[in-house]
Amino acid sequence: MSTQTVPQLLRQQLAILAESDQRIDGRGRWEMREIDLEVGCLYNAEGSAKVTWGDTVIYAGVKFEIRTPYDDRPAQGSLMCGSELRPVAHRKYDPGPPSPESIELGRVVDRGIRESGCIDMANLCIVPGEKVWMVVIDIHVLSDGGNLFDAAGLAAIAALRNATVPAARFDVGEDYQLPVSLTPIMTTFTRVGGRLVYDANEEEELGGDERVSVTLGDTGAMHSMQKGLKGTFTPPELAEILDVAAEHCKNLRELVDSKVN
Amino acid sequence: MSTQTVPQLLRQQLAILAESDQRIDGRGRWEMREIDLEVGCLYNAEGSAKVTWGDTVIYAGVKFEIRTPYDDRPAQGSLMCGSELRPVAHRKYDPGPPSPESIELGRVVDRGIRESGCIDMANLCIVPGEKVWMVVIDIHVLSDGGNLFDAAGLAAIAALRNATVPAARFDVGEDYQLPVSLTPIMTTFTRVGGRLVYDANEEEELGGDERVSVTLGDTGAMHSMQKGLKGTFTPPELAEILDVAAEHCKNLRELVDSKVN
Amino acid sequence: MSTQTVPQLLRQQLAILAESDQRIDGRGRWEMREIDLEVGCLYNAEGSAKVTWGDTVIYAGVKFEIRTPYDDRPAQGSLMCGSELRPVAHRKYDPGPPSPESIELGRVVDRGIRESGCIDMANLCIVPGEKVWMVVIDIHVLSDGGNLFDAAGLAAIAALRNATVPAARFDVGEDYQLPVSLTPIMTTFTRVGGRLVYDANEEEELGGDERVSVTLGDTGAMHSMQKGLKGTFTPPELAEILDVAAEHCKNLRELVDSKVN
Amino acid sequence: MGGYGDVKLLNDDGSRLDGRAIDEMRPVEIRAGVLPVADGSAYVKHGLNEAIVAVYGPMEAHPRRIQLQDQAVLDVRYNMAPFSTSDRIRPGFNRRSREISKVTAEALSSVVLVERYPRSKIRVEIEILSAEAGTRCVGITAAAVALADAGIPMRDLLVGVAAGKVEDTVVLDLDKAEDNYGQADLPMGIMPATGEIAFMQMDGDLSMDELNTAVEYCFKGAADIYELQKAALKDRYNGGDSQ
Amino acid sequence: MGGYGDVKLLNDDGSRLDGRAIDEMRPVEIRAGVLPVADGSAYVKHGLNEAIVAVYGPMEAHPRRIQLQDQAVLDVRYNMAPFSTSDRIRPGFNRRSREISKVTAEALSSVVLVERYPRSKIRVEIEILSAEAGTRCVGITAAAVALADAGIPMRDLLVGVAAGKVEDTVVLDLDKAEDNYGQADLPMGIMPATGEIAFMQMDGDLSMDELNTAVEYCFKGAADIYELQKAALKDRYNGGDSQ
Amino acid sequence: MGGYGDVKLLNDDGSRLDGRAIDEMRPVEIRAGVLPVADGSAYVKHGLNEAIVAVYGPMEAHPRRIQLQDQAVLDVRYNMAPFSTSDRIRPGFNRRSREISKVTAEALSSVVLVERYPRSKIRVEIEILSAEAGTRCVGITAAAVALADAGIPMRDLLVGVAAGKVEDTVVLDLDKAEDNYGQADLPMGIMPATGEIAFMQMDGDLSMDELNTAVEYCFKGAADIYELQKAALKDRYNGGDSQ
Repeated sequence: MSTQTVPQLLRQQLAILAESDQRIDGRGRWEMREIDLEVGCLYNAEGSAKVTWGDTVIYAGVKFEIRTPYDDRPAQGSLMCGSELRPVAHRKYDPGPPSPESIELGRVVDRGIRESGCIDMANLCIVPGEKVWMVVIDIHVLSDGGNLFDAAGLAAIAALRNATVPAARFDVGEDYQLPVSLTPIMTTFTRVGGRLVYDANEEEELGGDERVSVTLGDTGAMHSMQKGLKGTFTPPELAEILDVAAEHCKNLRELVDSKVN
Repeated sequence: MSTQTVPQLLRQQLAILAESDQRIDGRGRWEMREIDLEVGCLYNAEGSAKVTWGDTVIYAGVKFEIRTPYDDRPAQGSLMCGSELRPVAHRKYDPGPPSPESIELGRVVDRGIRESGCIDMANLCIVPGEKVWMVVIDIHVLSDGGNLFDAAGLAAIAALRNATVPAARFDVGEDYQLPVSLTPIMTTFTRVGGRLVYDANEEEELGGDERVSVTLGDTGAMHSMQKGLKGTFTPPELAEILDVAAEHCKNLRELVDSKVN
Repeated sequence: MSTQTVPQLLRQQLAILAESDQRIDGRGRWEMREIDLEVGCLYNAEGSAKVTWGDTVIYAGVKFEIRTPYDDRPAQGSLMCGSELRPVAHRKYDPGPPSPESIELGRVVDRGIRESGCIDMANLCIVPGEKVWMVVIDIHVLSDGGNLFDAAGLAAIAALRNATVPAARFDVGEDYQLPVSLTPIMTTFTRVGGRLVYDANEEEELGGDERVSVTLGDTGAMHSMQKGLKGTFTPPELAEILDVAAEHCKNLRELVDSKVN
Repeated sequence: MGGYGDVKLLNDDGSRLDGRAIDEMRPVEIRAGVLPVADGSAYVKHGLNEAIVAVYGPMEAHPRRIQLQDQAVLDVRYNMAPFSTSDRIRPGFNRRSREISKVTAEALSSVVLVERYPRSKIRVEIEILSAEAGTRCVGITAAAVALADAGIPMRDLLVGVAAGKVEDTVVLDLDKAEDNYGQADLPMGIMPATGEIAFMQMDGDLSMDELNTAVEYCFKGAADIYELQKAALKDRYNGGDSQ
Repeated sequence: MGGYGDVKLLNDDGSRLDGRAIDEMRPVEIRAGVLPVADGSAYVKHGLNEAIVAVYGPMEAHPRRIQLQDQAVLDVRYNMAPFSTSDRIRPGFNRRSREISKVTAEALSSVVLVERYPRSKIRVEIEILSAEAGTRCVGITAAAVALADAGIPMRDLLVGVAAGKVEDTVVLDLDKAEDNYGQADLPMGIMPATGEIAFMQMDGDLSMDELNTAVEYCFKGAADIYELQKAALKDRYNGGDSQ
Repeated sequence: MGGYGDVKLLNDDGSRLDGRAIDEMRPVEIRAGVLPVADGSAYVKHGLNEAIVAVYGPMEAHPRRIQLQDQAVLDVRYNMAPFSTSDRIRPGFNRRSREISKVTAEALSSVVLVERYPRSKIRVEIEILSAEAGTRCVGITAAAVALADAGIPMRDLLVGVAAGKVEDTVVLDLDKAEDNYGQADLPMGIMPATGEIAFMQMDGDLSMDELNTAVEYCFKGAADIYELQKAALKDRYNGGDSQ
């Protein structure tokens, strides 16, 4: 399904549904699809999670590497989060270097986690000025059924909360659980049929407009926002979705809590 | 304007004009377009220049990096000159890896400066065998109105003569002006309507043939030459343009002198 | 000759020939084309060979570099074998990054040599834990007239057996001949006209099917095998070609022996 | 965002280190039509940031697979010149510039009347010559002026402007120190005539109340820049700068 | 292959370190139809290896220069996820994955009835999520099931399976230690119904006799995996897993 | 150019370190038709430099966007084999080889009758097997012979030859030491029959008088190489080397 065919019929159908406050798969405007979360599912990853979110399937894996710290932060480790949006995930994805979509996904998830302060970089120091841990989160999308951002964000934080620092394998002490003090959660809203809805599915994304993603921390503070795709929104619309976001973030955080520890 | 359309009508017009010793913009055969030179115009560059040469606009910026010297020259710094011919500069340029045109431009400007000996690499040593300065000149073409070579060469040497070595920022002493003892100048001739002219503009390049660029030093010695594009020339033609080159180099060197120090 | 034109007429002709046990160039089923081997032919290579095998022409050059050894093998050097299948070699090859064909060729030759154990990596140690030699074999195909694998394998081992370790140039002692204790030889069989033949030429490859390459060591043991291209074969066919392979490997090994030392 | 409270960013009188008030922007200067061979162009200096934008098109979109049947494609490149920052940047795109190019293209597509030019392409080349903090916003401000200078029809101009948080205080238009050591950054792309938001990113830590203040400051700043954009275009059509 | 005899890989009773017999495979688990948006898909766990394969197509082959006039092109990518190994792998293709992709595509082309779909393309995406040893074989086993799940007609299923040599003994299905310290590895792609070989590589040191034994073990292992493949497909058509 | 007077490059009798006179070339050997599958080919040994060139075409130029409506495109690649220099070169193009490929293509386009083959492409593949100094000139000399061997019509053959300056003395055909430690290098591409210059580069330090002498030496050297080129082609047509 190439970006060349703008699906006018689908857009019309979505607009008609929206007039009577309906969605194409029968959900309410702010209703989430069914999701499943597994943690610790990847043998060679130090932390891992599999999220099945409607027709979207995403794995996140955490690996650790030892690095020399940056000169200006000799006692701090680092974090890197990348995403691969490979051809396995959908007919529409081509092989080749990382697409802008793939880069945006990784960077938005990265900012949500990094800015929440859930990982204290000082906890990742091994020998100040010499050796620190770099935590690498790789997001691997296997099936794109819509709303990759929220599924990827959930997989990433769940994989982190499940992660063990492999100190023994690197000969720098005993393994220990990666300290993750907070659970930032992303929620994404998409304009479909003229109004913003939560958790758009594949068809809604295809016939929809702009997307707004918000990452909220445990105390309800915002840690990242990202508006993407063509379209605009207004300050009152922003206020409305932030209220909905708060509720969903709470529920999803409880889901993560129930699966780890 | 793709290379696919060979502009036969333009070539005929240029040939007719040449028969009566005329050029398409009214200039004489060896006449230069109006030019403007600003130095020190870029906030974050350690040396900078902006050249407006007819419809051509080029910035050059000088930056410094600290490197380990080469084994066989432990007390010598190094110089690097690169050019970016990006899509901003003309409808005809595509994004992507550096084009052969872009590489040639950077390398020809680099050779003119390097071979003139205007920078004594021994002056760029900080700690012999350990730390030396690498001077990096980046040529950034914003508008290609013809004769990029001469405009780029002028911007590069003007930016160098304006440059301050940022020793303080790198904690290796106090800032000082980069010693530049000479002012090599490039002049370029293009076959237009069957004869060589100086400083071809965009249309003349489009309907013209080969290009010959010569860099002359303060004493009149040649430091670099480059013949490019399809076409040939004869030794007598070379002798003729070298005479013209000498005169223009002198004037342009005076322009640089008037703007720095 | 692009992969787009599947040469049905050629396939038919090859099938008809095969019925009467004939080949397109008059050879017998297991007969090799005429070959020529030169060693020590490249001035700047530390070891070199040129193989002319029918219409196939391949150079192999050996260079040495000094590296830090791997942590888990502090007293062992390393070996790298790469191939360049560049546009010079045939109308069908395009410029650009290494093609899968080029990568496969290099890796199969590499495995044949590496797995034979002909080079004792312990002989490539200079200072344990600090400096070891890396032997680099570059296979440079100049003319692809068919059966690149066998010609490349032959060029590689001949170049190795001809190689001198350039210790003096690197200031780590005196030059000495690279110790190469064995002479692994590759033989390749291709399905042409429905049956497997040895040493397919360019036309037979074009109108043929799968390829099976076997590298045998001095004692007759197998060190690498590779099945490539579309097509299948059976265990009895494998047994048959292994017998033929043994005979050719012996003869080719004698050819190498006659050219080195 | 970097540190939290470990660097002093506000003076005792509540003003900022460079003397600006909490809701005061750095000086802004805008010129249209600064590049001779482009179809449209603009220069923006915002604080110590400097950006030049060239627009080419509409032109045929090729290769054909990038064409859209019912609208123009905006082909936007955000590029930092190697000498635009304190440490030299290696030429070429990186992950950061690719993300900014993508979201900037999407924001500009929201204001340009792209449906007027089906199957075509409009190239927008954003070159950052000097970077202080907030270059993506400066690029958006300049791109909108360059598009208008090229005669591309738009629903409104678009203004790039940011607010942020330093020492637990919301401020307009972070400068470099505030960006490095502040607590939050909220770059926005605002259509002042309609009050719509076409571009928004955020990182750091911001409560709902702080967000409201930050958005309010951004709208206020956008209104001021909007006037400068319109003046630059007016000046250009009145025979102003063509170099 | 790595060392030769310097690591003990067989117990005194002739069994292997993990207790398997010489000709015994690691446990294998196969599921078809595991990815919602793909046209066909499969999951295979073989020992600690885990692979997921998605198939898309047949679809028009573009760019046109990759089209074949009389058959479909199999566009196969073998990719190891960054977290699939002990040391993280940088994303993107490397020489090893390109070679495996090539020979896997050629092997699958030998069993798919490619002549049914001239000028078209069938995409086969092999993703290795966890690697233990033998991932190329696991990928082939999974790819064949995913192709069948997508309804692509084939002459037979294809089974990936390997034999090898440790401590001068031929064994079926090397695990990680055996792969690292063994003397030979022989991965094969076998069509169990016809007894044909569509895929074969080998490295190490193997006499003719040892090769015969190794091939025999591979055929034996392939017969077992074949049953699991068919069961997974049957289960899928009987309303089994669609994720 | 490297040093200035710090290395002795001339003997006391005015001859050069390798015994050559000031205006004497290194030995040159030329053969045509050395590669079986190319449409034309040539081998040139010049001093210790060795180059082989293959020519393919004229053929259809694709992709179509590289076609010229009224002439053929010369698609020239200058490539140094990894083993052609003292330190191994990583395979693939670098900035130097791209520049040489560009100016070589432009020089050859000036002698080939490209207008005979509109919309087509002629591929010229220059492979440097051993490099001593002056490889770009050797590549040009070989390319001209290979083009003629392929039957491509040309206005004249083209000869690559260089002069330079060592110890303040102009000399013909720099060898490696002279190239490394000399004061100037002037590689030229000369059409001996017409006296035209199709290729020229220079770097170092050269007065106008010195330039005149250097050009004169180059023309002299070109005349000698021209005879060898013609002899190689004649030999080829008389049933000489086809490998």
